[in-house]
Amino acid sequence: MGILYFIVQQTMFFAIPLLIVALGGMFSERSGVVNIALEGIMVMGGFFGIGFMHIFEGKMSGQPLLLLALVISGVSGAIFSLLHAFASINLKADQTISGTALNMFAPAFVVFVARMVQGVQQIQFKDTFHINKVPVLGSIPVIGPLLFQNCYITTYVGLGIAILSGIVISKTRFGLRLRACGEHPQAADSVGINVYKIRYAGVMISGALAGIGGLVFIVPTSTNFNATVAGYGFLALAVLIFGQWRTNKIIAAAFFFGIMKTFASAYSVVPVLRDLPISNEIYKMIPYIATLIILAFSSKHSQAPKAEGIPYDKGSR
Amino acid sequence: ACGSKNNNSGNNGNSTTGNATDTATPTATAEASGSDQYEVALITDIGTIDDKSFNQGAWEGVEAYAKENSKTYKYYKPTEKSDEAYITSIELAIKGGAKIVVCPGYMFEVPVHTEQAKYPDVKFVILDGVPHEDGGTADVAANSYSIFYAEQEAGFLAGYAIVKEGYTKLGFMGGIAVPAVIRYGYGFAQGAEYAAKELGLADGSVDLKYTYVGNFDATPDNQAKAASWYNEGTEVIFACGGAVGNSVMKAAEAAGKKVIGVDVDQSSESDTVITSSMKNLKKSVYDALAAFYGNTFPGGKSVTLDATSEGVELPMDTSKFTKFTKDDYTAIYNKIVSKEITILNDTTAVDKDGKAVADASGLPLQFVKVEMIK
Amino acid sequence: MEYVIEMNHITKEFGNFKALDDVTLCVKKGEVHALLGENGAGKSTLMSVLFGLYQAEKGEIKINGKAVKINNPNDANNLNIGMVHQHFKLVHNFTVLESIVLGRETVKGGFLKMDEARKKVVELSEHYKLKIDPDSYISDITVGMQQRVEILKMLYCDNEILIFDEPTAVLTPQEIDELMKIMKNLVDEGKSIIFISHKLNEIKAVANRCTVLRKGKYIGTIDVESATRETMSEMMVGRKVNFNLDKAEEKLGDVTLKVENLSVASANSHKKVVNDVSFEVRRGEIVCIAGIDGNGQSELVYGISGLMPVQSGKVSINGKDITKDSIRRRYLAGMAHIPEDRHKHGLVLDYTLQQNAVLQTYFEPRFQRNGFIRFDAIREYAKKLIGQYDIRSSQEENSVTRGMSGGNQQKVIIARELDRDPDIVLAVQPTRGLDVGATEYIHKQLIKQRDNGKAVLLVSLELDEVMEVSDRILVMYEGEIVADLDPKAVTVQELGLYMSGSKRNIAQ
Amino acid sequence: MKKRKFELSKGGKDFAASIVAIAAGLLFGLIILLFSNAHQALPAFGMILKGGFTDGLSGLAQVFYLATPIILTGLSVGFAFKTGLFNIGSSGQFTSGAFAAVYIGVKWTFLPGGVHWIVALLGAFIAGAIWGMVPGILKAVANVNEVITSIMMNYIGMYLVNILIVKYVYDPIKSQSVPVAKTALIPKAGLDKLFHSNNINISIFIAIVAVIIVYIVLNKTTFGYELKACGLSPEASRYAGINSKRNIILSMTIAGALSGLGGGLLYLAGSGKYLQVLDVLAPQGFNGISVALLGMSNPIGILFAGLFIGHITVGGNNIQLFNFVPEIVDIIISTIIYFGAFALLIKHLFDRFRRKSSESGAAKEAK
Ligand SMILES: Nc1ncnc2c1ncn2[C@@H]1O[C@H](COP(=O)(O)OP(=O)(O)OP(=O)(O)O)[C@@H](O)[C@H]1O
Ligand SMILES: Nc1ncnc2c1ncn2[C@@H]1O[C@H](COP(=O)(O)OP(=O)(O)OP(=O)(O)O)[C@@H](O)[C@H]1O
Ligand SMILES: [Mg+2]
Ligand SMILES: [Mg+2]
Repeated sequence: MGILYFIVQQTMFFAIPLLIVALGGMFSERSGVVNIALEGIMVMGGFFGIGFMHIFEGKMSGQPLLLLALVISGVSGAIFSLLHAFASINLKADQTISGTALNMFAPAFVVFVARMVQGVQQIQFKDTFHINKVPVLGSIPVIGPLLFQNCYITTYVGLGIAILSGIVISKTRFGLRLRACGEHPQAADSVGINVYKIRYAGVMISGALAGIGGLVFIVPTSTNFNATVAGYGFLALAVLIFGQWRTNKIIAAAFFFGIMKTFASAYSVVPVLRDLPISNEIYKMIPYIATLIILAFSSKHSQAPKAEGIPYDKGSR
Repeated sequence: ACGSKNNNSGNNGNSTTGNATDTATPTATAEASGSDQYEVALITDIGTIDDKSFNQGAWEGVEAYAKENSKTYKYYKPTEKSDEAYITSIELAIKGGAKIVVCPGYMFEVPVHTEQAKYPDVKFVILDGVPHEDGGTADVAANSYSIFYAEQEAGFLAGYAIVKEGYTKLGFMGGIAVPAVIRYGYGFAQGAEYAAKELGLADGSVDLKYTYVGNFDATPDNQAKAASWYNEGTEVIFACGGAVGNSVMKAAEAAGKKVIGVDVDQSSESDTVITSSMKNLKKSVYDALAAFYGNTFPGGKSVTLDATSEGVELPMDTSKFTKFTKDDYTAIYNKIVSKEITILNDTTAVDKDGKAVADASGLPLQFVKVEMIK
Repeated sequence: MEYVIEMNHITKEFGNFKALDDVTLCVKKGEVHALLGENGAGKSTLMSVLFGLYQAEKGEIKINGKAVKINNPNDANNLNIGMVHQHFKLVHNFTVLESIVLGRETVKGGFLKMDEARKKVVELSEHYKLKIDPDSYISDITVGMQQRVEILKMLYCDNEILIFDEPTAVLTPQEIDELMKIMKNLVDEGKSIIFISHKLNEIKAVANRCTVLRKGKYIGTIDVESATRETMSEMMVGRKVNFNLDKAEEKLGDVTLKVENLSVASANSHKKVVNDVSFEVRRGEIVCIAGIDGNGQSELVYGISGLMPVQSGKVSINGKDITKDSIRRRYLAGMAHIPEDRHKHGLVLDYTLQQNAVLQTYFEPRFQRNGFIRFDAIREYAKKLIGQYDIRSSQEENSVTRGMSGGNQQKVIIARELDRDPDIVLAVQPTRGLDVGATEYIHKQLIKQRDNGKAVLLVSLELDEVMEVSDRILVMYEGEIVADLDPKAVTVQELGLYMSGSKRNIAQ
Repeated sequence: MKKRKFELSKGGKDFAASIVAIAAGLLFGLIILLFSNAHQALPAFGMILKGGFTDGLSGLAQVFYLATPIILTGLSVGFAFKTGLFNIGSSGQFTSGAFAAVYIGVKWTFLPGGVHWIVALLGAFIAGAIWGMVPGILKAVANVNEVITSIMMNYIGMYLVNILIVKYVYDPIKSQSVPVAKTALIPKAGLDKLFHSNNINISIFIAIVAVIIVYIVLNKTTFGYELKACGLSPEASRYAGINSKRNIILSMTIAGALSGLGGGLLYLAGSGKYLQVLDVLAPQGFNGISVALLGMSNPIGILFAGLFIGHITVGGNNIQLFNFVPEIVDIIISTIIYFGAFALLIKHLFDRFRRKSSESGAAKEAK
């Protein structure tokens, strides 16, 4: 039982940032804009969030600080993503261009600023956010240790974002319009929906979520931020595709990947796995191979948004 | 051609002194001599200067000496990890006025060998390595000085202290199996063994989980691995791999367990750092620079700094031991200095297939049970 | 005189090209006003200006006598103007209900309130007899139903002025009749309708007045009742049009295409959309597959051409079994294919005209040597086709086909397919969306093919075309061939009965 | 009446747009420099511009050395782009190629001198091809999005190569691959003497040959005609009887082979570079995306883009003399790529300018 709790708790640390960022990607792509800049936006979000913590940790601490930092990350991610939105929506450029540019720009910019301001590239933060046990909820049998012990508030933020995303996409006016813009922008335009505005909104939501995801990635993983999110932005992109651009499948994909990654690093807690004659390095490959195999059997019908990647031109027919 | 036309308008009055015009002349762009000169240079290996570990330790030495003695100093970052890139960086440093170049890491062995011959007037300090030709044997020129550290002794101190402190469930998480890391691990296991023996513990009563994670980074994977060890009962992990430590500390914070830092004093990184297994990078670099400016540069030599020369230590002032006292520390330290204890450090041992052993499972241990996580 | 719509002196330019040049359109309240013109005359553009999709450079619009500015479809909507677009604007993975409410959602705090919407949609659909299933996905419903969805979209927001841009191009005769009735109902309720069509008999049937455009210029407005088909077409084209094709007696030869017990499964499910179909096409005849859209005609052709795998059965050309052959081998066996969707299949839109001219022949020795393209040969070949088939484009053989007009794009395909001297031509709706002149030209080409002793399999939804061009009609209904008819011995009405499944002359 | 007028060709317009983008990127870099240290900004900026020309021929050698692998990964990405595929897996292909080259370089010492390096490069070519082929096959057969499979293959390649290095070519003292045999190094053909540098060898010429071959394949052959048709319109190519599945597989395979070759060229360059056992994806693969975009997926453009990035990377390294971090070069390059997004706009401006002038010309004629 203890092992199970541990596996679930650890899985959260992998799955939640992937989930948040992939959901961000979903908003952008379902509005019709491919966003390969997730990695770069995560770096930016992480930078501003951690930077904020670094500056204010003397004045405040605990969950309020973390929540405020999340807001800062989200806002900075959204602002940074405007560059992508402008190039892909207004300039109608190939959407890999600005995506690639942002991915390259973010870490360079972060290193540059960090060094200029504090001389050191790493930005230190003090972790006052870890929750050993959520009061009351943490004591519930089974559920308590599964979900409410050894965790960060970011887990609930992530789950909340997932639920909210599902609702926004399928139950709200905005969601309906967003989907229309990603599938058939001319149709949306013909009923008076401003495709550009909706796409801006989609990209900015993806920026905000990727920014938040950047911070959520770093907090449980390290004690400082070193201008990188270790390729998790690209993995989130993979989770998005794996999840067929649909909220519930993205949740499943993120947790699948999270569990696989947890086993790959923490297989030694499971006696059976530890005794298998399989090396560390092979365990590390397993999540990727497993994903590949599942994809090979499950991708016959792609549900990619039809107008994804195609700039919308009001005049074109 | 660029700066020449509008160099006056380019200086928008922010510069503090009159020498602004000096640097903005066209010749300044053409010749490096126009830029400031830096006498003391350090080339980073592929990590950064602030890696809280190896590069940083060396850099702190450079900084400390240069500041105290008002020398100009600077570090350079190579474009990539290759001999030629290191050579390019060294030459850039020399172009920038370097008289002495500090090169942290065995990666510099071949580049320094090339450059010591090419620039006999420049001095080279190489840490953790000795200049040699590609595939050849050690060849330390008169303008080079090579420093090794007895990491096994630092590891020994940490292993000894931690078992004395009362911990018996230990972990060793190395970054990559490079010699220095291996030596730390060997020493750690032997230190634990020695303490267990002193304490009269039963055979195999100290558990030691042992692995190399494959990188020097803070990643969720490393955090998860450390967390899984703590979850299985491990009480202390010796995090021996640069930023890997940051992930281990994170896991320790969550689990309420302890971490042993490496290379430099990492106590400020996290409250979970009980002590750090240090090699005295800072001091050794400082001393080398002092010798250079005191005209006693120990060129042509390769030394191994160990306990006898205070090359290794535990920072007892910042350590958070409750039982293990300063006196205990002094006692064991002296035993090492007096060679009363022999610490094996054979990192080149090979098994029957000719593969490097590179872990502690081959050591003759009685009280410590090593569990290799492959 | 009281007009609901007055569009005065409208000029609209695309770059240097004047799509509309001083055009005037006045629509009375409660009338069906037809808008007639060749392809590219500017009909859709004029309507887009009215609907706020484009802004005119010059001119003014008055609605109910008041000058207005229509900057986007929202403005049009607020003026109670609705439009059914020539190319449907429906999202394939939306439900019918979602499609109808898109843009006019009822919400509470941002959340959709679909129940209210559903009630209103069901009421409307019952009132106007527009049968729909609100929960079906757009991709699953027939074109006819999609059109009903488009109409409901307009009615859903209580529009008074309704624009129908070529609504009949994709409908069956029965559906067209139904649509005419609906339009009359709407007009009776006091709504005003602008109706765009190339088909003069439809205009005769339903419209009160008719405005004719030619090449972006206003030609005139006439009373439909007093005008003849001939005068209208003359106004439209600027010359007399010959409505009767001269066709020689057919001289039947050997069997070229033989289809035996062919079954094809749908792309998404295992349902048979072509069910055990057998027929032959001989040299010297044009066989036409008639039927309501969505009865398996497309899949039948895809099965023959190899674009879809067949489930069972056999296809042979000139006696050679090609069922398992690759698409390329089928071409080499003597097949040509004028595809239904010229943008998706017929052309690589970003290739130039000359590159498209050799789409199936680039590997032949005349166009390549050792894998290297013989550019000169291809250029010469393209020039020959341009001359022979009168293909018009701005940069001749170097024009990128995406920028070419629909009619000329179709000509490129026809030239390429027919010039390969095929034994059997599969032509699927080769004149869809084309004007009288272009249609006439293509029909002549197909007949020429037949007269030269080749076989033609024509798939068409347009009954006029079916009746005029074919030598034999096969009617397809729900995946089966239900009738084999002689066009000279059958009336349009009868044909309609076969197509709707109420009659068959081939046993099950 | 027809009259030939001066008109920028499509390539010409692309080129002009690139120049504008480069100028904008450099300007932005200059602003950053001025902002961080106005005092030394101009000389440092001059040094960036001077790039590979700073240290005479040895600086140029450095440029070629840095450019060679990214020209090949750029070609790889650009080639796939042309055929409608996004090869984000160049990194893994590069790594597997590098390993194959090193393995053959270390182990197959029975090969004679003139042949050894060629076989090693061939090995790199084939290993990269295999790594590219997997996403190709999965896309063609199972319709799996190549972006996700390529990302997965990157990681699988990295971990697998780590395992293989340790198993076969490991130097345990340094935790990296052992040096390859001298015969496996790419010949320097006297260039090292000429350029006073150890970095240089004939690999830049190999890269140029690859550029030319890719150019010819894409533009002059029926195979290129097919590939581009598949990229531009998969459905129309299917209709045309082109075997698009085969072409997807071939395209990814060739793309992979090019990346693999890039890996081989870098690790056999004799620059003292060794395969590290490290959980980090090879950056050359991602730089390839930048190079391809900068070169507008045109092989010739990619050649110049690669050289340009090499050039200012050298400059960026040198500005450390002025106390600037070399990351500024990344900022400049990313800005240039970003301004590449303005290409459409710039081309429109050119068109409008041309139209204006031709209109006024026509007006004059009319008078
Ligand atoms: N967005 C556009 N850009 C450039 N030219 C356009 C555009 N839209 C329409 N045109 C041109 O304007 C002219 C009028 O087009 P329009 O679509 O209004 O014709 P139409 O009368 O509706 O023809 P059809 O019967 O084919 O529907 C055509 O020549 C067309 O090419
Ligand atoms: N999206 C577009 N962008 C720019 N120009 C266009 C566009 N679409 C069409 N055109 C221009 O409009 C012209 C005609 O296009 P369209 O398809 O409307 O032809 P058309 O006049 O209806 O001819 P046809 O009768 O042959 O169908 C083309 O030659 C092209 O220059
Ligand atoms: Mg048209
Ligand atoms: Mg139209």
